[in-house]
Amino acid sequence: MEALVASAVGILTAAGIFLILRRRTFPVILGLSLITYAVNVFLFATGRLALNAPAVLNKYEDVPYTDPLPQALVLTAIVISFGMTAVIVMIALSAYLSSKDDHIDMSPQDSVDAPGEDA
Amino acid sequence: MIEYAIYFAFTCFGAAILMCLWRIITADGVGTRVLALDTMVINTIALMILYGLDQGTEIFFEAAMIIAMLGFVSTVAYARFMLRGNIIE
Amino acid sequence: MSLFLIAALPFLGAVFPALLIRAGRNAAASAAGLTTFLALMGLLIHIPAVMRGEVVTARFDWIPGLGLNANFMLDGLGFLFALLILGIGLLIILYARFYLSREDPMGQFYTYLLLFQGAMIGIVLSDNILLLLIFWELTSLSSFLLIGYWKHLPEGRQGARMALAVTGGGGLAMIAGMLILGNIVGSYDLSVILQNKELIQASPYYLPALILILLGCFTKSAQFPFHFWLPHAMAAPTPVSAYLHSATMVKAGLFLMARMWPVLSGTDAWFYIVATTGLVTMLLGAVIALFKDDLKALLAFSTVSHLGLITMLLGFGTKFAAVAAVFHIINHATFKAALFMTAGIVDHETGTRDIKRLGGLRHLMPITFTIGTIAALSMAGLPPLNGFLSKEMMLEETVHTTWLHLHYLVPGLALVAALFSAAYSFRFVGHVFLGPERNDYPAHPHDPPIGLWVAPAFLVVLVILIGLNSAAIVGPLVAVVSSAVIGGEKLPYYSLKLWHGFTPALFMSVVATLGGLFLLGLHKHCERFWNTLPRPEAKVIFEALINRFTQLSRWITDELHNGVLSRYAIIFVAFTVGLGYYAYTTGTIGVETRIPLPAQFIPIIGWICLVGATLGIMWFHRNRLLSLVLIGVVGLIVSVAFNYLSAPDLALTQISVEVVTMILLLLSLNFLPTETPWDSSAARRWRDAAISVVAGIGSGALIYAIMLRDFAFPTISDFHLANSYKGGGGTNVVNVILVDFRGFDTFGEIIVLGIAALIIFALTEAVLGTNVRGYLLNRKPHWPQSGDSHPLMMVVATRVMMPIALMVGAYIFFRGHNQPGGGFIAGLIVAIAFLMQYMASGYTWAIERQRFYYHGTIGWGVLIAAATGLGAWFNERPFLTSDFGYINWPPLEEFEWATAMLFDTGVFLAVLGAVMLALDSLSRFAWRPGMAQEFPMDINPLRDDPPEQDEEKEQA
Amino acid sequence: MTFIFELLITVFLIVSGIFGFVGSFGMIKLKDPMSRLHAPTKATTLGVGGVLLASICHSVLLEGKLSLHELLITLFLFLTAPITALFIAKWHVHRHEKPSDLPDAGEDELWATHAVEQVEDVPDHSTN
Amino acid sequence: MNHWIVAPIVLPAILAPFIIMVLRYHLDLQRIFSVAGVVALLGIALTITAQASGGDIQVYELGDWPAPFGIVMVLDRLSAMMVLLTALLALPIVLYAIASGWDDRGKHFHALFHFQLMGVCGAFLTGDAFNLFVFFEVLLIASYGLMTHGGGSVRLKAGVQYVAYNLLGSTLFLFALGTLYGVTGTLNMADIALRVAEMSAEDTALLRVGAVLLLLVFCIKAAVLPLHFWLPASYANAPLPVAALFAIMTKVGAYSIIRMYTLAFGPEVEATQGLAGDWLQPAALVTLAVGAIGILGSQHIARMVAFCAIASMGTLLIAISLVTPQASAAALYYVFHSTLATALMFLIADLIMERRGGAITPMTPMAQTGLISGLFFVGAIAMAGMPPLSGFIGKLLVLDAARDAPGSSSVWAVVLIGSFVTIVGLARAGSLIFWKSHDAEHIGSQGTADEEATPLPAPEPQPGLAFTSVFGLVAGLILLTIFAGPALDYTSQTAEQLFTPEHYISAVLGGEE
Amino acid sequence: MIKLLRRVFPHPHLTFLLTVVWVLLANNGSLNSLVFGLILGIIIPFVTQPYWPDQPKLRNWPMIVEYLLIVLWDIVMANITVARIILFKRDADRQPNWVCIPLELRTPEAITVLAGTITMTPGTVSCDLSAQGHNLLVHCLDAPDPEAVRDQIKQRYERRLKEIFE
Ligand code: NA
Ligand code: NA
Repeated sequence: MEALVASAVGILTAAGIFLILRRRTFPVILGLSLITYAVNVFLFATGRLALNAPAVLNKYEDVPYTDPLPQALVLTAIVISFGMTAVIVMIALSAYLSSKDDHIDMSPQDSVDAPGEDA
Repeated sequence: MIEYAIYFAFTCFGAAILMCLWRIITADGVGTRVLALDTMVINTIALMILYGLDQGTEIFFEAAMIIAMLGFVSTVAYARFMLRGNIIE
Repeated sequence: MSLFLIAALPFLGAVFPALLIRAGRNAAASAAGLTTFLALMGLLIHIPAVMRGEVVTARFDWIPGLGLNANFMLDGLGFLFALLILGIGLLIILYARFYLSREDPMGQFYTYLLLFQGAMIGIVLSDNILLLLIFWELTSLSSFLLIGYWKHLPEGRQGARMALAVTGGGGLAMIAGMLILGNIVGSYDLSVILQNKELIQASPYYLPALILILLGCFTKSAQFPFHFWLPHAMAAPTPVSAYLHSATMVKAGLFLMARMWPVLSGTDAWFYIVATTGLVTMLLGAVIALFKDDLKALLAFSTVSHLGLITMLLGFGTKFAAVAAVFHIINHATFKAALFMTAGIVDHETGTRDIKRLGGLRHLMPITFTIGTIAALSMAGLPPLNGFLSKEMMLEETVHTTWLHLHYLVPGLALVAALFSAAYSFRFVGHVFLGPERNDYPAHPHDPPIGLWVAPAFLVVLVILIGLNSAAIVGPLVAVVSSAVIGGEKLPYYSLKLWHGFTPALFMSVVATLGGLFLLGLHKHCERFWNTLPRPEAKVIFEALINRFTQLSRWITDELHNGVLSRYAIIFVAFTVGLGYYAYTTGTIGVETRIPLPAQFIPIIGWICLVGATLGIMWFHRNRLLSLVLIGVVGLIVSVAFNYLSAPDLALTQISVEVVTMILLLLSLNFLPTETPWDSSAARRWRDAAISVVAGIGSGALIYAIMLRDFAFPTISDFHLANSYKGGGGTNVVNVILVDFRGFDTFGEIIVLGIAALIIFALTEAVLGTNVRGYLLNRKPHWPQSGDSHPLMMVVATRVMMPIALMVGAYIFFRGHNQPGGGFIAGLIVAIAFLMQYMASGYTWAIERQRFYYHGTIGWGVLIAAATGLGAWFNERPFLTSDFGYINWPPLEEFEWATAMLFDTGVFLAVLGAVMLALDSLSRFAWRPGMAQEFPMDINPLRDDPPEQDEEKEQA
Repeated sequence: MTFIFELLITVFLIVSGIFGFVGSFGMIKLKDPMSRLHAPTKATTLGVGGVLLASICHSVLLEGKLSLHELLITLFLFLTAPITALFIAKWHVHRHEKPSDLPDAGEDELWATHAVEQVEDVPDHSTN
Repeated sequence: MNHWIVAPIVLPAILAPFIIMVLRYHLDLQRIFSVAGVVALLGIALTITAQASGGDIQVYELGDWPAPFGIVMVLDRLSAMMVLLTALLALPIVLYAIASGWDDRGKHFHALFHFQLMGVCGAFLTGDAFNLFVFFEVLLIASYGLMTHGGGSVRLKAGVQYVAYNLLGSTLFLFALGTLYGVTGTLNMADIALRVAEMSAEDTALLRVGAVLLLLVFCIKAAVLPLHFWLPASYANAPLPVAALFAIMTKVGAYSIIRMYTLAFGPEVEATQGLAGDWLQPAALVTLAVGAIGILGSQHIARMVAFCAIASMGTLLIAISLVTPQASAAALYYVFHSTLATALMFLIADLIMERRGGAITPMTPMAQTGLISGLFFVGAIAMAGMPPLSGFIGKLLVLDAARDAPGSSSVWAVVLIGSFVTIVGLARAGSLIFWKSHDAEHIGSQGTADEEATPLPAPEPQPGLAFTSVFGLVAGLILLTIFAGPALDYTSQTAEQLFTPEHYISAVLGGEE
Repeated sequence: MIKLLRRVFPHPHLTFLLTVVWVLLANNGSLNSLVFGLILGIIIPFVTQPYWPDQPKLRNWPMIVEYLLIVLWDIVMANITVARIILFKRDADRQPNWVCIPLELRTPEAITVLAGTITMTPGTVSCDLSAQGHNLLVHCLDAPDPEAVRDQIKQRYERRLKEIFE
């Protein structure tokens, strides 16, 4: 089981980084969401793995519980990265619409008051 | 007896899921892909219920239900995208 | 007057000219003059004390922690220089008032001048070398402003930048030197340092300190090879040249060498570095000066030469030489300032400084001629003028100096230098004033108003008086100053008389004078020869160097920060992985303490799907829609995996976030290209893949290692499990952690979400405000659109589903505290329920029926959450302290209430508002006027042709 | 008695397993996209339905506690499956069928999906 | 308990939503409340600084849960002074943003501004590693909004890069926290310190990985080479008042490094031996070098100032990397200087760009050219660490602190040569922008001095207020210079407090160390 | 009295449905969940009602039950048929076919139910409406005789739906 999770984290990380290294905004965003999956699983797994032991207290019998803390952290992380993804999607879209070009690279000479700037 | 039935069902739905994956990756048109994704979602729900049945736990129910609800939403979104390009208009 | 005040006055005074310039040029000038005059008076008050050889001090602990204290001291040396600075300063102010033209902003000029004056005073009065450094660099800065005063002259700008670069750079070197020095002695106070000669000269750091400090001095005093900046600083207005580049700033280096003389001199290193530099500078300056046709250039190089002379004297390290140095400082200040002003007058009156175009001015400008000639002859070293006395002493001293056992080298070269200096002095007189009168002067020359010539005249009077009876006039001063220089030890024998009998020095003087005349006679031929010599133009070299360096750094900067994100990311990843690996290998890994769980059938299926989908994304990422579908698969698997691994809350959150994210991406993909073109070479992709794989292996291995080991210490979550129910009133520990134990995280998290929505809204506004709006209205869809955009069946289905979905949301919310679920997931579900209406019945139709406003919802969410937290303050508890209890209303079974639920309500609202606002904003991009539809369904038979019986009913 | 129940549940499970398999297998096997559509919408749905039924029976008959919430999932699936199918079909009609290929739409002339004013110079579907 | 400690976080957290809900359509009211909020924050900051200056460390247990199980805010000298710095910086900037009308060029400026302040203050105050992450995200996402405020294609493109890079950073942060939790089983900084100290020498590898990843995250924020690439383009293309505010963001990274590497991973802890020391100093030196070279090589004033920021971070991190009380005292003094100076330069750059564009080339002179050139001269002096301003003192402090350290000669060489290059670069820029423009003018209209010249009109609605706020920063620098003595005393005491982490730990965890 | 009830339960059907849904969700029939479900069942319709204007009146409940049973039975049969076709029939022998079904139904809800039923039952998928919604396009997996299919659908389903809805 651990091997599966670990390898999954690895593969998600690799794919994510590979996409982040592309030169257009959209693949980069995809890469970021992949690597977000990776890190969420990673963070979750730091609580070690457990089956059928949700951290929901059982009043009647004494059952094992998994580590709830990483879950809470991952929840927070998921929410935050959702917000972040939404923002970068929006910025990327605005950038594309403003320049009709979805390359993510710039030139060192680019500047907000360069001629032709519409801001 | 039920165990074996469950394992049989596991196998069937597991195979089904893999076939869906295969279809998603190899399909010729995005429509078929979306169809395959939708089917995969439904198969997954089946697997979750089966597993809950196998383990005698309830914790899969909510997830299964939410997945059933949201899987539909995303399928519709994809379809609208393919038909109209614009999913909210 | 307190030394503080003397040092402060110029700075305070610097304010007035800038302000008073509105009141007229005289006001500005007199303000500057008055300030200087006051300072001067304040200085002169101390004459008695100084002459008694006392040291006036003023101390203030500024930064004791650093040893940088505002300590000032006034001894003979300081007094002399302060006198020069303020005295000549006063004359310069007067002179400049008449020199500057109408166009020149005079207020600025005097402000800069006073700033500079203050800095100089600071240098000569500092009793703390760090403080001295401050003033030292200030002189560089203020002189930068003065030299660049004529902004429109390129020479001015370049000269200023060059001066700043050289002197400022030297100053930086000196910082290091001073820090070392202070480190050796253990104090930065000069008075302390000056007591520790042995300690300093014994230290291994003596040489580096010496060299670094001398770098500062030499650059400031334009010693070879740093002499080149001075002539170009002459682009400054003449008053500036006269003040900075003859009387004061260039002497700062000399001052410091004199100041440090007691502790630094007397070693071979000192002798060979300082004396040699001085000698070379003296000679070089003199030779070059002879062949300069620009009056000010001639004077500039002569200044270089004389500075070299003084440096050399200080370098000799003998007390007599020190006395000679001091004496010559005084003399040079007098005649050189006078000469500069003369040159200024000539320039001002004739409109040129080019010697080749001058000559025969003696009748046209008799006063100027007299002043200039006397000063020049003093510079040439002719009796009975003061220049003669100090030069005699210099020559005298060279005779007793051997350089690497060469007895004749120093005197010989000194003689040559003296000869050349005599020559250019004569040339100054001969080629400007003597000779036939000409009729092609650019302007019509005549003697200037008294305001211009009174200052130099005064100096020339000094020149003569000192020459005739130096012992009476400057004798005491020289004595005091010299004793200060040599560290208060007993003065050597010396006399300031004109006649010492037939000494070698006398012969050398005669030779120099005659040789000078002779050389001037041959000037034409020498000049022809000189012009054939290859002469490296320091300025050109310097400019070229700076430009080259600027180009280089531009190249480096732009190559390094070339705007290619993937490059940045690769460096990031490589660096991270590398350091992580380093950290791992330099530690020791413990033994595995956990047995892995068996991998069952279903997880393997899931794993295959995950891996398949992920690789699929990598492979097909150029097909954007497909990669979205595959991401959907990944999300599905991950959320199911969470559920499988006992994290139902995560599963629910993950899947709902998944769907909303996907919808966001689809909304944006509607405007983006649906294909990513190939724009990276195969090689590049392989490199990227390699790096990615390495990073993947890294993260995978790391988590694998963690999972197979127990916590090194009991984890704090045991506490959460133990206290979730009795302390937090909930059985779903995860939710209790979120809303209670770590509620502050969640508080921040909903704020993040809210901000995200705000940004999306704000950007939408910004972008739709520009010409983008027009583009959006005219853009074509990616592909032909189908008809029937709101199919009847979809509409009906969503109508049935919506209430149920809301019910589910409510259910998820209310059970959250005790079962998987909670405000966040509920918020997403409700949002999606409304979203379904958007998609089915259309944006405009649905929005009309919207009952809540997104900004408000977000705001209320955050405020409710905050209010729940603040509520605790009222019963003396910290922020976010929760409370809960049980209500028992028969016949109902008892049920629980918890403030945490209220907090979770805040979360719910914030999430709902944020998601809706985000989606709403994005949908507005696609909105176009024609789209407003009054009906939810495009096709509705009931509406279009109602069946007959319905109409009958209506009639009935 | 329990045996009967177990047998019942077993049957449900096996049947649903078969249907679930068939649903996805059809998607692989059938050639034309429209026919593919039939398999999952029905077979899979029933497959899941069977599983859910089995689960309900299990809790009701064996564990003896009334747990019907699986019905909700069934409800969702039955409510949504036709819509999904409809959209996929519309996509197919939109992409692969010309009005002439379809049966006559009676007095309405066109089928809704085709009933749209054609926009000029729009690129055709990129092959995804 | 002392509620003042959370006040710097709660105040903006309530004010911002209020602005969004109630004042959305009333810019004037927004401005009033925004400024009032900043002033209030300043008051709070002064209060807690006063409370902290006594030297005892106060802890605020959120939700009344004891550390390490709940989240705690910790008020010590360092956090107090950083919050104070934040408030001091915020005031002139918000005034400038109002005066220059920047806040009206997009929606929600003031709300985002206060959320940013909340994130920064939270990061300075929190005593919990994961909570630190949350506040990092708050300040980051607010910065995303501020950075793209007003839109414009280049700015948005720079924004995409900025966000993407920092998302990578946030991801790394989570990897690091996960690793640390997975090993130590805790998230509270003090508790981490305690457990790291007790870590068995046989099992340090994973801990070390976690620690180094965390350090890297902070280095990204602090723009340490080679993790600084996010900075130039984003700062240069952000609205410059916002860039001025961002001067504090890099300091958050620096703060975190100081905090974690004095508290938990200090040089004397053998489990994490030589993680920071080995490479941080060289990296800092290179950072300074690259910054200085960038200043000389920039063709645009905003970009040049961005490199000024990098260079000053280099100097700061050199001091931090020495990890001695004296050096830390120097660093903390320099933090104040560098923040104010960087902000000042950005505001001046904005004054210039608003009038004649940012290209470092001669153009026709602009409105108030004399005043602005004077300000530029002052700012350049501060930035280059020339006397008489605090930069020089800061530089002396750093050099003095590096005196006995290993590699002191290289530190001295780089710092001094760095300032030399900076001087040359700034002098070049200044003379091109302010002096050569007169040349162009002279060529144009025969020899008119700048009084008679007809310069472009001042763009701001209220240039008076704009200049006032800039002068405010200048005044700050001057005060920092004059009262360098007391300031240094405070930072020295702060450094002492930092280098006796026992107090911190016992304050947070109760007497259990 | 009736007025009062109307005031409290403006949407009786929905309220009932939602209460049931809640009980199912809570998965226990306790009084608490009943009461709570009822409360929500009353509140939620107020939120959703504007999204569902002119709801059709359902008549003829026995017919509804009958219809449901028929559909369930057909679904099972449908799946068996389809399974046989998929597993054992070669594509060559299969005759997929389009069928156009002229609609007498007008109510959107009714049409939706019909279309849904068609999709869930023997080898048929409802694919599209005609431009004004008078015909339904159905695709058959294997239909040698389209007319038969059409008649069966109209007889078996549409008739009953017409009685239920119109
Ligand atoms: Na959370
Ligand atoms: Na929750």
